[in-house]
Amino acid sequence: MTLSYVPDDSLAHRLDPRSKLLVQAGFAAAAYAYTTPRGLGALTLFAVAWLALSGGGPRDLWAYRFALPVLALAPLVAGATLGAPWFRVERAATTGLASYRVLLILVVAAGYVRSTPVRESRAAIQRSVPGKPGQFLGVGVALVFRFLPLLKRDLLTAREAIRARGGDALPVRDRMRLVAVAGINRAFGRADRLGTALNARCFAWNPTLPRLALGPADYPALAVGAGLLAAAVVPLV
Amino acid sequence: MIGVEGVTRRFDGGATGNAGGVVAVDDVTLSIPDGEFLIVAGANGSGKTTLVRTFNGLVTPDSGTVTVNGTPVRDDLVAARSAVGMVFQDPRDQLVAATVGADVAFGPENLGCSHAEIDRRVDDALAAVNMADREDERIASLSGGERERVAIAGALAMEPDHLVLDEPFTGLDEPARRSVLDRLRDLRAAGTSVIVVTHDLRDVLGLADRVVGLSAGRVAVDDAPRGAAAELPGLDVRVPAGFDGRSADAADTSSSP
Amino acid sequence: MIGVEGVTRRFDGGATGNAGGVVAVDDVTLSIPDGEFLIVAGANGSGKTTLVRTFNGLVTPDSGTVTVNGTPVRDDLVAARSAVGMVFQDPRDQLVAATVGADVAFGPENLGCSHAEIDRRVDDALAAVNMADREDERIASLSGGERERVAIAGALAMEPDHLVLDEPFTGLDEPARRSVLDRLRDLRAAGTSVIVVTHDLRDVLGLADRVVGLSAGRVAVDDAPRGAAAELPGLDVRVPAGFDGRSADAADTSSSP
Amino acid sequence: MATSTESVDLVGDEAATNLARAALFAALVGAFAYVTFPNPVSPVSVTLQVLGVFLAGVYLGPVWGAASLVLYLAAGAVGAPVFEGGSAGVGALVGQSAGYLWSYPLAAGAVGAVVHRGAALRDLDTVGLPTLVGAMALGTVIIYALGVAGLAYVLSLGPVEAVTVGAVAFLPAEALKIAAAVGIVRSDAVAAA
Ligand SMILES: Nc1ncnc2c1ncn2[C@@H]1O[C@H](COP(=O)(O)OP(=O)(O)OP(=O)(O)O)[C@@H](O)[C@H]1O
Ligand SMILES: Nc1ncnc2c1ncn2[C@@H]1O[C@H](COP(=O)(O)OP(=O)(O)OP(=O)(O)O)[C@@H](O)[C@H]1O
Ligand SMILES: O=C(O)CCCC[C@@H]1SC[C@@H]2NC(=O)N[C@@H]21
Ligand SMILES: [Mg+2]
Ligand SMILES: [Mg+2]
Repeated sequence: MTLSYVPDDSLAHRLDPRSKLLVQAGFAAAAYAYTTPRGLGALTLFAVAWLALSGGGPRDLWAYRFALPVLALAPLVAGATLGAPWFRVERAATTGLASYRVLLILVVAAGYVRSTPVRESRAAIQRSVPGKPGQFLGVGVALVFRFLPLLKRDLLTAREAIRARGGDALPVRDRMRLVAVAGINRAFGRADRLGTALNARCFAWNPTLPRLALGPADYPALAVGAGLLAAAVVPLV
Repeated sequence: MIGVEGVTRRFDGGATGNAGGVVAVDDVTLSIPDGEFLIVAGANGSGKTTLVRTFNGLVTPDSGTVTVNGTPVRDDLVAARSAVGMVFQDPRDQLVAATVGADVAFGPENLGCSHAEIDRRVDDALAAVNMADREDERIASLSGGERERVAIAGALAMEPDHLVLDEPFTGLDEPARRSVLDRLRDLRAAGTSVIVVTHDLRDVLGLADRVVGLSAGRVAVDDAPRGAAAELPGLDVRVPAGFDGRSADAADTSSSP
Repeated sequence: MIGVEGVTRRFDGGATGNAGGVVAVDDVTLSIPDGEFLIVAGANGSGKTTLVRTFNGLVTPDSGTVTVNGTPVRDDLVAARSAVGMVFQDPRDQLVAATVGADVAFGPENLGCSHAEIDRRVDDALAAVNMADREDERIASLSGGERERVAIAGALAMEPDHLVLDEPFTGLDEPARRSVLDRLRDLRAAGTSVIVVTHDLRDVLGLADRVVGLSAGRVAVDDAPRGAAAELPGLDVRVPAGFDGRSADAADTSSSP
Repeated sequence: MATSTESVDLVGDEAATNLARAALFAALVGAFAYVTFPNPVSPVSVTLQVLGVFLAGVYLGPVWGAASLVLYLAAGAVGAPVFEGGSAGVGALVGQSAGYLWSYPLAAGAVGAVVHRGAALRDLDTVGLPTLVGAMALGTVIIYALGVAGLAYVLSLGPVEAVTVGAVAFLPAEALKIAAAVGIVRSDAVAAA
């Protein structure tokens, strides 16, 4: 299972993507500002509630399994020393808290991912970043979402084409090279044909932007995001 | 009106290809009035795709001029691209979004239409290809025929004055083929010019007003269907048996469900 | 001999697709003797491509068994792949090299043929698709129909016991189509079984020994051409007008050059 | 026509194709992120992402190569499953591998700038092997400099600890990826660019 958008009617699904992005930014800042047992304790409650409000649960964290070993091992590496006392608990504890805060940030991010379709993220980008850079990012992000499954399929069919014509007999090294080269070739062909399609369909810098409007639930969410950011700034001043 | 005057387009042979390259389109002159149903036929590699791609500036001629509604394409690309809708030979090349509705809306959005106008055009275009109420389906899960129809809807939603279809029937099953043919008939009746590129005229010869046959990039035939039918086999193009100006469908098939 | 016994293959709907997924091939049993010319027909999405891809193990059945020349495909994939040549539905999925000659030679090279033998096969295969003397052209610069022809040549050059062609005629011009049909006729006469997947039988019905019609993954028709012709329109497949067991070419076209 | 076309500001043919290619390479890096091998000497697993970063720089040049990796980060942040092992979300951009991720656009830009000696693309056949390898070595240095710094900062590790966890363990794998990239670039079959 990969982490991805899941259609649903949770509170988070009904929020404007911009509110959700602000909440995430506020949360990350707060987690860096309050990397203490008490601070992270409070933030844990928030993170778990946030994920639940987006209809998610522990299974969504499976996507982060590749991050977990690092987060678990880092405190051990930090605590270990080459000589007496061999292990310094306070160093390990500091890194342990730092690891844990990363985990919390990942949990909150999972809430955004499962509650926000591409189309809304794209609209948020195009409405928040002005001018051509916004249009580049918005359309580009939508194209990445579209290309990703096609590209995996291209790599797969490249492998099939080679197999269908007896390529199984070749050494692994040659097969890998053929698949990589054929895959990249197809991908280039795809990009150029897509470029042509964009042109034929009047691809413009100034299209009608997708609809996006703040609803009643967004104002409290924006307030929460702004509050977290403010709380993160307080210790600095 | 689309006007083509003395258009020539060459391609380099590339590093390992033919030394001198190929002349894909060679001094072609044509004029396509509004509301005409034109077939462009010819053997593989005779330059059909290259020629029609000059109509909206996807291919730039080496020499000669193409005008759309009186304006040279090179002077106003936006006008040419919004006036000439194009359905590519492979619909997989044409679809740019992840869902049916988003894909059909793509053209009108780029033209800067209002949201109400975009919604109207998307609804109309999808209805025209029998795909109403399927806006939220993912492109990836559609069958070949449905994908071809979405490609056609995407071109229709731009409400072009001229519609070019590059081999639109390959891969369609019989009901899909019939429904696309019906729609082309309606469009022509409404004053849109329809240009169908094909090497197999069995489906469309009965609908056409005129046939242009290409051979090695040059216009070798330019005639009404009845006259053209006699000359086309010389260009390696197949013509329906016993073609007599009636619907090619009627002449050619027995299996209308 | 290709033997198919109780083969079923399901696809998941994917994260946002249809909930239950689709049964693309549903309990199909078939036996294809050597030297038979078999047509597999059916509407878009009826499971044609999925079925023939089980013949050389590109698709693995969820249940049931496919045997090629008596050996189950799953026990000896290499034997199945050298015995069953395949032309994919989209030629772009099939071509692996940069130039025409290199692509056609790819299969024979993998079979370990001598250089002289490879040259002979490449020349023969390219001649069969009217592409002789075009070995050095780059694949990237070919037109649509030329690319389809190279894909067919690549399968011919493997000189397989069984040849599967998935909609091979879309995009071919008339001489190429005729030349490929002639070649298929010769192959059948020499004992190769030829399996053509299509939803448009106008070109091949006159050549066939037998027609299998699929509907929603199941075998709905399995008969000689004359008998099948009556039932196929019910599966949304078009049949040549007045088909009477003579060559479909003779019944359908007037333009034999 | 119902619409006035005067105000339509076309992206232009060249830029549209470049944008499509940038999106394509972003997706390629994403597909390569799925290819993970466990690393016997470190908890951070080896992925092929870096190979994609190199190829983006080589084939797209400094400007569009870097732009491509910016798209990669943006798409991943809003939920495309393009980060290590198919994960996604803003969290990765401030998490333990943030340094690596943020270094990718810079590294692709640097590889492109060295290979093409400036913003304009040159024919890859004229690029010598030392330039190619040197460019990717520079890219590797950038990725590890930022990656290790990020690791040290985010997880409160000392410099030696961070280098141990985040760099030493990977260097042999990077050498293989450079060799693979050279093989692909030198193969005559890739027709584009
Ligand atoms: N991008 C290109 N680079 C090099 N040569 C090209 C390119 N596009 C087309 N050609 C060549 O130009 C000629 C005409 O090609 P075109 O695609 O217009 O043919 P077509 O009539 O559409 O053929 P088909 O029926 O096979 O689609 C062919 O010889 C082809 O090889
Ligand atoms: N890889 C896949 N993943 C999911 N569904 C698939 C896949 N391949 C095929 N299908 C589905 O299986 C069914 C049969 O597909 P198949 O390609 O075999 O049809 P076909 O008869 O070849 O149709 P066409 O005439 O359009 O080529 C279709 O509903 C299709 O959507
Ligand atoms: O996607 C992510 O979350 C970032 C993964 C970073 C992996 C780094 S990049 C350099 C080094 N080489 C590898 O193969 N993995 C690490
Ligand atoms: Mg063409
Ligand atoms: Mg099929």
